Amino acid sequence: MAENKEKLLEMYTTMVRIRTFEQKAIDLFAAGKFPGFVHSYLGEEAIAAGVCSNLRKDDYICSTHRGHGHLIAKGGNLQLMMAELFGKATGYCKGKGGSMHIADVDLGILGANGIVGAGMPIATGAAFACKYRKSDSVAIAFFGDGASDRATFHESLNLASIWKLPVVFICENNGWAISNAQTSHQNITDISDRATAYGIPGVSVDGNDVVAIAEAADAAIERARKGDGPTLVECKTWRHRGHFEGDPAIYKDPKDQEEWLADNKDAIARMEKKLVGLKYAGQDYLDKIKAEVREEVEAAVQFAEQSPDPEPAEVLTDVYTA
Amino acid sequence: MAENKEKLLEMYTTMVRIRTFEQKAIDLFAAGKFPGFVHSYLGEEAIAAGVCSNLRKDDYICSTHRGHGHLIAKGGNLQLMMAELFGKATGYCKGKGGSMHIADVDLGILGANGIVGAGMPIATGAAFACKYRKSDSVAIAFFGDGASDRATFHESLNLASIWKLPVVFICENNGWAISNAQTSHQNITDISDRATAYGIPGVSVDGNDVVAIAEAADAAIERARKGDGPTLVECKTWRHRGHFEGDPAIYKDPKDQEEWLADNKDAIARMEKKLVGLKYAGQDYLDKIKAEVREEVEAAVQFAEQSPDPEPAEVLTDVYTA
Amino acid sequence: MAQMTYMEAIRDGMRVEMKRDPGVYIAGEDVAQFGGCFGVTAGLYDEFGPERVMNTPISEAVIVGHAVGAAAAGLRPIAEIMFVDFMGCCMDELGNQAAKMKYMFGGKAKVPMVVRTPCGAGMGAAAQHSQSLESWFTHIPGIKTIMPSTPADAKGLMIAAIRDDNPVVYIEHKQLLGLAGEVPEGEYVVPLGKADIKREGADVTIVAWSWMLQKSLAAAEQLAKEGINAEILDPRTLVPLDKEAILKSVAKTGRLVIVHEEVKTSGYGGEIAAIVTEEGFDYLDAPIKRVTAPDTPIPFSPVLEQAYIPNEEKIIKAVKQLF
Amino acid sequence: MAQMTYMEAIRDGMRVEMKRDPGVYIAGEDVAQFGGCFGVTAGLYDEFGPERVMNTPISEAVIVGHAVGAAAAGLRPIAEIMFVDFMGCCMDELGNQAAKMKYMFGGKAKVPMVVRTPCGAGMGAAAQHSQSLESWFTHIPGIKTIMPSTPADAKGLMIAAIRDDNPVVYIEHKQLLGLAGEVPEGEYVVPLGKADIKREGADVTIVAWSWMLQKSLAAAEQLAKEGINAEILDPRTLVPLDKEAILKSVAKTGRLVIVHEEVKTSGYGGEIAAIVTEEGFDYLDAPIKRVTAPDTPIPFSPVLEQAYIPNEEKIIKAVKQLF
Ligand SMILES: Cc1ncc(C[n+]2csc(CCOP(=O)(O)OP(=O)(O)O)c2C)c(N)n1
Ligand SMILES: Cc1ncc(C[n+]2csc(CCOP(=O)(O)OP(=O)(O)O)c2C)c(N)n1
Ligand SMILES: [Mg+2]
Ligand SMILES: [Mg+2]
Repeated sequence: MAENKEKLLEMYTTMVRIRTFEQKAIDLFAAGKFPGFVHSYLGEEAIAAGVCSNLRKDDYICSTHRGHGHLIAKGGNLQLMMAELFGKATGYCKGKGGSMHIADVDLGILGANGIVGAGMPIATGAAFACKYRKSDSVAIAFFGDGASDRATFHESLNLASIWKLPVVFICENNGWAISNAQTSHQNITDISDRATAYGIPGVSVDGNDVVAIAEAADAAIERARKGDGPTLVECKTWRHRGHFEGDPAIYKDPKDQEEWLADNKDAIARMEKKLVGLKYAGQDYLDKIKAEVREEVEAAVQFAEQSPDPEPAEVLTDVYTA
Repeated sequence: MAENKEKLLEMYTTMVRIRTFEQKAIDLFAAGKFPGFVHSYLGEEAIAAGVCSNLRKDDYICSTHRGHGHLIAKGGNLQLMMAELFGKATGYCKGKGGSMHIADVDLGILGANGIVGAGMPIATGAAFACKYRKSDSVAIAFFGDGASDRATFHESLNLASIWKLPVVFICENNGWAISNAQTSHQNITDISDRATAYGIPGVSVDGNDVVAIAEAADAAIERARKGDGPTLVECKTWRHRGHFEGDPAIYKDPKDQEEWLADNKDAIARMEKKLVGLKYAGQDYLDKIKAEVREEVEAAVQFAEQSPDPEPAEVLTDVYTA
Repeated sequence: MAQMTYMEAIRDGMRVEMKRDPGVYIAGEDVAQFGGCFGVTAGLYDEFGPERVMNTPISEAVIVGHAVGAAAAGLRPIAEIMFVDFMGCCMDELGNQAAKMKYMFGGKAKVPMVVRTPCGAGMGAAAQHSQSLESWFTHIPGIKTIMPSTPADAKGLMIAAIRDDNPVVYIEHKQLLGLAGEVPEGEYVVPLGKADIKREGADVTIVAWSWMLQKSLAAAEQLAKEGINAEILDPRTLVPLDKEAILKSVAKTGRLVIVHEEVKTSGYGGEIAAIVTEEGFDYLDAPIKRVTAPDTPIPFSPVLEQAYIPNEEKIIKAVKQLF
Repeated sequence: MAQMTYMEAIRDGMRVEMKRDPGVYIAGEDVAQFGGCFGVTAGLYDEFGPERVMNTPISEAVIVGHAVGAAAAGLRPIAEIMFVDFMGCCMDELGNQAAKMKYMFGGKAKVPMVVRTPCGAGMGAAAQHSQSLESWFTHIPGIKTIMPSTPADAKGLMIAAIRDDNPVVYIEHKQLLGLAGEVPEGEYVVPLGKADIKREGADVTIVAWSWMLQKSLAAAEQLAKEGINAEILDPRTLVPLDKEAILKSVAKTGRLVIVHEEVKTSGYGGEIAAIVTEEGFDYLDAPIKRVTAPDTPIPFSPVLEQAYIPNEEKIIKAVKQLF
């Protein structure tokens, strides 16, 4: 895979797209453009980009409260996403969902989720549907280190294992569950060790190495497509920001923070270096990508800003399917 | 411990008491003496007897729907238990609980439980209380192989581990969760392997060898008393009966059933052989114990039969503490 | 018409839809060869095979949670929760996921799933195996809640529930499983949201469902002998509720008694009473009475359990108090 | 009397009891140094140390479940669930364990524990972080349910909740956290089960709690200008409910409007309406009105959220319909 220039550039672009979108979202939230919670994905871009680089449109993902990155990587439309953050009628959810509930069922995106750990059973069920229909589609559940302590982690991995479902559990271990360092909420180092409890493979990879992630995910996804069942993949990374925007994250050691944000750790900086090193791209080309993405994001903001609010009467619709 | 004659005889007697009580309960239920569900502990006597042989009155246990054995081993009063099965006013719960809710808080018995897996969080909390008060008491959670798939297993073991609580998780792997063989509800052989997920010790022992169980539990309990945290102990055994009385258990392979009930597997028969072999007791002495226990159980039945029903107005009391 | 029990009717409803629609499957604890704790799914494993009737581990959260994902991905799961008492183990999956997905996604999802679960006291199963918790589910917008009281309704509502494109909680009563009655063959559908007058009468309206509907019918026979002619209205589906039918009946009788097995406080009877007080105040000639279980857990002892369960005597007494 | 915010008052209540009773401790997600998602426990870790203010993993079932065991073993846990919306993750532990233990054990257990949790919409937190689910808890015999609407009540009810020997769900409203008011110092106890007339009036009774109590007070000011003098009754504790106070007020005014933020169907307003219809029918000069959220999940967009939340305008309109 390290040899596949096109794929590497695609993953790079996806990471840049996520980072740019997230930086913009942070600024817009700080400027009071929309309410609610914004959980930034900054620093974790490699995971969504690496994993989703292996997915087809007919594969499913279940995302989290920190979901923008997954949606973008699965092909989500930036304009519809941004409009949703703004709560506009043109947003993915007509303004009814907001950041924590963006979804695009047609793209197999079964939603961000406000409930920690809630995506795992849903992905398990989507994977069941894939198997039931005898397709070779798969489902991905993204979730955090904190979520790996929840009820749903245990029940989902066990069921997926016993039913041999085509689902890959991607644990984004960013070191934190709000203010709790991983060491303070679980007594293990590698969350992938939890795979033992279900008799399924578990691997841990550098969560800031998009190629390593893509490779590990590829193996797990291929295993799933072949009917060999689920895999637990842990990606070790770092949450650049506070838990949500507005959290100053004083509980972080500034040294750790500095280390993780440095170019030799940051996923995007590392990828740039690699692309340049492999001569797959010059810096100017990468800058061009960034500029294009910036424009995309600006266009999304413009779309959102110019979109109308929903009609108040819309509060009553979409509760039931007729 | 194999050398401790008194303890061995005590554990033997406990096993006999459980078996005799359970056989009686089965007959009484079949005779229509009381309604509801009776989940028999026949075949699993060694676990309760072995584990509780290490416990003090100020230790806690949380039991299950299959709870009679645990209660007897922790010192529960047979008359009050039997009266409760009959739903009598003199029963442990004044007839309000029945088989699935017998408790004796004064003896540290925080109840049988009708919800599979519900005892684990409660035992975790009782263990927290022990630690909080800086006592060296411990709590035991009994639960089945089926329960090890539930939400509460995961959350309890993780919390107990991270808080280093004096709790021992005793998994009674009797091979079945109602009609589901262990192999069909989880993809692992040794449930003790699940300890890995929490960074705590896990051991598996022969669940029909009361001495092995007592030793494994002793080690885990001592570890807990010293403040070193929880342990997961799996005891591999076999449910002699159907899931509940009335279940013909046609899903069992008769060969397995025969093997497990044979004298070389059955915990009580094995213990008798051992006691006689070690010359700790002659068969006549063991028969005397059995006869005494039978009388105890008969007395309990008599007590229950002669006890009054609760007054209907009692339905309204005991909802709140004033 | 065939004569069958309520249990057979539920099963027949599932069978009809499983034959018609290959996307319908059943998952739950011991639902396959074992046929479920009460035998409701017996035979379906043999008929439809291991891919469509599947045992799960004891994992209520993922039983309901996986159904959400499977439904959103196009299947029509029937998830069984062995007792309604265990719904506390999967209320997030039901209330925050199944119920809200469509709305949160701006209408762009469909979650056609049925959660089948038995309720009710009467077998000495005590506090954690005897509850009736319907008002919990009715308090969650996005969910429909169904409680059939006869074999025919059990079948017709099951088919409607499976065909419905929304999450439906289908609550069957343990004491009704053996009740026999006429049941139409084939694709018999009882629409959701249509009440049924199970007995006509002019003096008082009794709204009751599930087991209490049967008890109310028995009470009505007694009352008739004493000259009180009760109309027995079975809402059948609590959400959607056929408000109009209730208001119409009360307009006729001027008196309303609501009977349910749930505990009184915050039971669904309160909702019905509130609706009638709000929208049918002028029809009322007397206070609205509720006959319900008391606000206590469910006791084990048969003596206490009988004192707990609403019965004919209490229904009759409540009705008479209105005259 | 000190001036403090509702949030400070909650904290003060916990602090007073933690000082008085060494068995009281706090456990929940991020409650220690971080001080909780909304800062309610800020400073308590520093004051009482790591053994009494403890972070947990994200494990709601064992947060509530462990509290049951700790309480049964003699402690007085205060368990925090970060949003009431997450209670679906621990309803078994609350409803089948905490609530029923005493009864199932024939009275021979005591489960003194408080589950603290914030509710309510108004901050654009959408469908899974904005709910009001009080009627779920009030439907569980064995649990008490408290919803303070002022800083003084927040403190006094917190102390009462901690001292109570039963499981108590204490629901604080996110929109009230910053509300300031007079709060008595020291061991100020507001007894559970005593309503409070927050405004006297003779023309109509408005029963409201939590944030809606404040909105009702504002509405009453407007109504007064138009010559309608509303009595505002704050039940403060939903279970136990001060039925007598409600009936007495309705006896005086003859009119009742109930305001709550929960969705309408099976909300606790239905229970109150049913009680008054059952026991105070003759007092009523007009239908009972409920002003509630609609039967929908909670939308994100501020425009929609404002349409969702009951407000002064809707309260005023409902009141006027009774005249
Ligand atoms: C069931 C549940 N409990 C608690 C929360 C509150 N909460 C939101 S995010 C979060 C931390 C999640 O940590 P992790 O899973 O590691 O994901 P991360 O935020 O680090 O991406 C918590 C506790 C929630 N939303 N749902
Ligand atoms: C939460 C919950 N789910 C399901 C049940 C129904 N049920 C009662 S016992 C049982 C099987 C339990 O298996 P296991 O834990 O192995 O215990 P065993 O019966 O073998 O002792 C089930 C499914 C229940 N009581 N509670
Ligand atoms: Mg994290
Ligand atoms: Mg078992």
